[in-house]
Amino acid sequence: MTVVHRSPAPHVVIVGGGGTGGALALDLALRGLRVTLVERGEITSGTTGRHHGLLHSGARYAVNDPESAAECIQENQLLRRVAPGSFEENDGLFVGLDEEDMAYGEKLFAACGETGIPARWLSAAEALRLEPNLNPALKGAIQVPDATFDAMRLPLRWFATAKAHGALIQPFCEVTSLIVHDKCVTGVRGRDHRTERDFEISADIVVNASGPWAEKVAAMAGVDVPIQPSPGVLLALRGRFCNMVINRMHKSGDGDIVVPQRALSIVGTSSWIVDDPDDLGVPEDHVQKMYEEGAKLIPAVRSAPFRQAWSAARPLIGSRGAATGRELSRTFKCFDHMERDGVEGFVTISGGKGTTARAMAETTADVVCRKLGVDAPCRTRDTVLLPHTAYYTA
Amino acid sequence: MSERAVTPARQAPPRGRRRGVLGWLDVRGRRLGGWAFILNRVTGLGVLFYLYLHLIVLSQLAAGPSSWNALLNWFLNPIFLVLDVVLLAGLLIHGLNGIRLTLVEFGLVVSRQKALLLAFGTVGVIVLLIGALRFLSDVGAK
Amino acid sequence: MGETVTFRVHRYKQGDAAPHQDTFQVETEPRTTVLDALTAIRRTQDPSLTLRHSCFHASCGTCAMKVNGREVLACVTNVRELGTAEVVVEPLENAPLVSDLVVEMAPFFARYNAIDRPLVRESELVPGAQRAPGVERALRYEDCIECGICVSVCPIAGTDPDYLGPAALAAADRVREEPRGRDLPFVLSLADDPHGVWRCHAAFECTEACPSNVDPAGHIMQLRRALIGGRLRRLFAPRAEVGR
Amino acid sequence: MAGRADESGALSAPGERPVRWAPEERDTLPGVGWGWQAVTGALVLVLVTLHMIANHFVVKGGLRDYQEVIAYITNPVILPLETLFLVVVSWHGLLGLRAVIFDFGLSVRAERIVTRVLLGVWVVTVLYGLTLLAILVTHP
Repeated sequence: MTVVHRSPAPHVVIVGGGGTGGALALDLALRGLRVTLVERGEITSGTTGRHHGLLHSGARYAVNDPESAAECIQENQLLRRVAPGSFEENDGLFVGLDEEDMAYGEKLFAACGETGIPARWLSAAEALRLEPNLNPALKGAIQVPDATFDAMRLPLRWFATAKAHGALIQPFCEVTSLIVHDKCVTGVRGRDHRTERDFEISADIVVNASGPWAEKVAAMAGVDVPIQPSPGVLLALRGRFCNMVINRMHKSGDGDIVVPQRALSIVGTSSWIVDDPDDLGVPEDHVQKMYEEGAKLIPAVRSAPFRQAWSAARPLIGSRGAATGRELSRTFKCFDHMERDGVEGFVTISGGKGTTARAMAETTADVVCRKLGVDAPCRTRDTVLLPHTAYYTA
Repeated sequence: MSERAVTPARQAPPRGRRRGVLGWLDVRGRRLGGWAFILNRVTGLGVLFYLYLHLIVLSQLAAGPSSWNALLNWFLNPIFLVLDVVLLAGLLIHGLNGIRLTLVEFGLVVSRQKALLLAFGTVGVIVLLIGALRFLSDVGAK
Repeated sequence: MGETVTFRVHRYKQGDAAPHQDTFQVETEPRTTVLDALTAIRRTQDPSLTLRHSCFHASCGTCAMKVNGREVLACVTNVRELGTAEVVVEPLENAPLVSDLVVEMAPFFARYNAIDRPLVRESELVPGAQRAPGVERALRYEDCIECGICVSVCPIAGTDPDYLGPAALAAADRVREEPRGRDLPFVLSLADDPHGVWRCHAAFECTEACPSNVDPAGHIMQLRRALIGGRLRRLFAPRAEVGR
Repeated sequence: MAGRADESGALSAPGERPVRWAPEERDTLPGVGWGWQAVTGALVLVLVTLHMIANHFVVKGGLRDYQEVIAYITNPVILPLETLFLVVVSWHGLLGLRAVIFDFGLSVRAERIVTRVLLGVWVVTVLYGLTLLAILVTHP
């Protein structure tokens, strides 16, 4: 049976079922648009689900990337309101292990003040009372409102709520080409791997929210986006060593964070660059680095039983030829390809991080609505999300 | 605003997939407690079958001493004594597992349930050996 | 370093008359997991292979499947440690099949929704750790990762489609232990059903198979004890109930 | 731009899904629950042990002949115990059989029929056993 929708609401197709795509599906659905999201595999199977689950306070970026830091603290506070019950709200510590760290700590503390991140200096003894497994040689610590979330279950709440507002979420539907007429993208073609049958969906706007795959999807429309897949190795160890998120009090480096997760501890992360986000690998020396650096923060890391090591590809915005990805900003960018490349009906959102997925979606939805002439305000700032289980049962 | 169409939504309902009773025959990956579950059902059915057989045989008592005693001689045949051992094994498995289930399912001995299972298994084997010796010694006792 | 392993993978697409198995050869490294192998198959041999995965470290619970007949999380199942020249990969049991290795989780989560256990708990935090200033309650995620393995191994779920199941019953017992504002009498009434706790037959397969130390069978038995205790109290001291 | 629906479109949509856990109301009778199976099981365990010891372990040759059976069954302690054993063991056994039959996945209607039939079988079994006992006890 063929069902032709003749609704006046414009139809947006989102390519990519990560956190950004989910938040965008919700944002657009709440603004009254018709939304179809297609994802190659299971929802959150790309970068989103492999995240360590840190809800950034923004302190990590406060010194070098105040723009990202401000985004983070704003989203941090907002997400706790719209997704209650999805966070371990135990705060985080930046731990100083030597005089160099402590000097960085002074800059960090000041930068937190400037970007509006609540921060508090703790003595070594105070920090050890909060987290007895910390390296006892620490010099001091700064408490910041970091939190943790489940890298899959928080985004699922966007998907669940989007579905409840009429968005059609289609996992296992791989986009193989974009339908382009006269420099105008009018839909997507692909294959539903549940049935192994081809599909074709027409759209008023196609949004490319495929994270590190953004370059590949954009190429289907003949445009280039400067996305650099930059993977990092993460290490999961058996045993919960801390309740708070433990960060190293120095500029961003390898193995400088320990995130508690249920009865596991996650040590992250490293950074390098690849061309194919599907083929990452787990370099052995990076794993060893996680043990070494993680043990500097929490000595128990060194002898903790191994659970798994894996890689996740960040979708960083930058020019080709970056060395490690560390020098690239963690902020996000929305490309309207009409303005940039003269291709109508096609928008790419990329960059960013788990904490700012909702803000990325809001910015993108603003662009989409402006292009479609839809005048509707963003409602994801105050719409309390359905539980993640509703994604499966809705 | 231009009108566009979404492709029709079509999906066959997911295919039902459940282990079912035949799944009892799939031994891959089964652990001790799973075996206890299957054996409990199998021995239960076996013992129930025996119960009705037994009740039917007992009707010979109503027919008087001669027919009953004739039957007795027949039952002293070693084949029946071996079957008696099988019956005892079934009763032991079902009975001991029943005690285990009752204890565990009332919320007792839950944390040590595996030790309990192993202990009962050991007891069962010992009693079975004693019973088998007792029964099979009847082969010569006739 | 490379070592070739044969994977026999369960295949099914909606509309197929019956499932079948496809064979793939995969080069493995010492770290290669079953999930790595399956994603490699999808990348280099057959893009139509469908499977669920997300976190790659036993935290999301999506990549539960049967490997050589036993339910595991593919992401933490090392191929070489399996020690078999051929690895058979099948979807979970006791759940509707969507395609290939993907099962429909809606019935599972329908049960979870009914119980409505909070996702974060207030117990089993780091021993000796104090709460940070400004933190009202220290929290951590519940252990259950909702992978469906317990339901797949359960002999009762294998024959009773209405069984509430190990995961949901364990969640109900977590509500009993820490109600956190939930409607405990309602949750107990769901568990106290012919298809609830009383259906469990103590095979403990769920507890043995659980990849996240939830001990569903133990929770079911604790729940039974609490329900039996409640009944006995009502029997012997009916007045005492009135005040509650 | 004209609207267009593609015939080959095979996009899947959420179909009929069980979104709530609401098991069908099943036929329940007093005495068929798990607790009863445990109680009757415990009783059977005691009685079957007595039965086995009395009939197989303490008797010369392992089986009683006719006279011994009559002597045994007319014993005022044994008779009520064996009667109770008959009633309880058949209840426990048929209840177990019912559970196994239900494992095949029956409709509520079929389950009700099975329950009724097995209840009938139990009544017949008990009547048959009582008749047999009566014949033996009254036998000269």
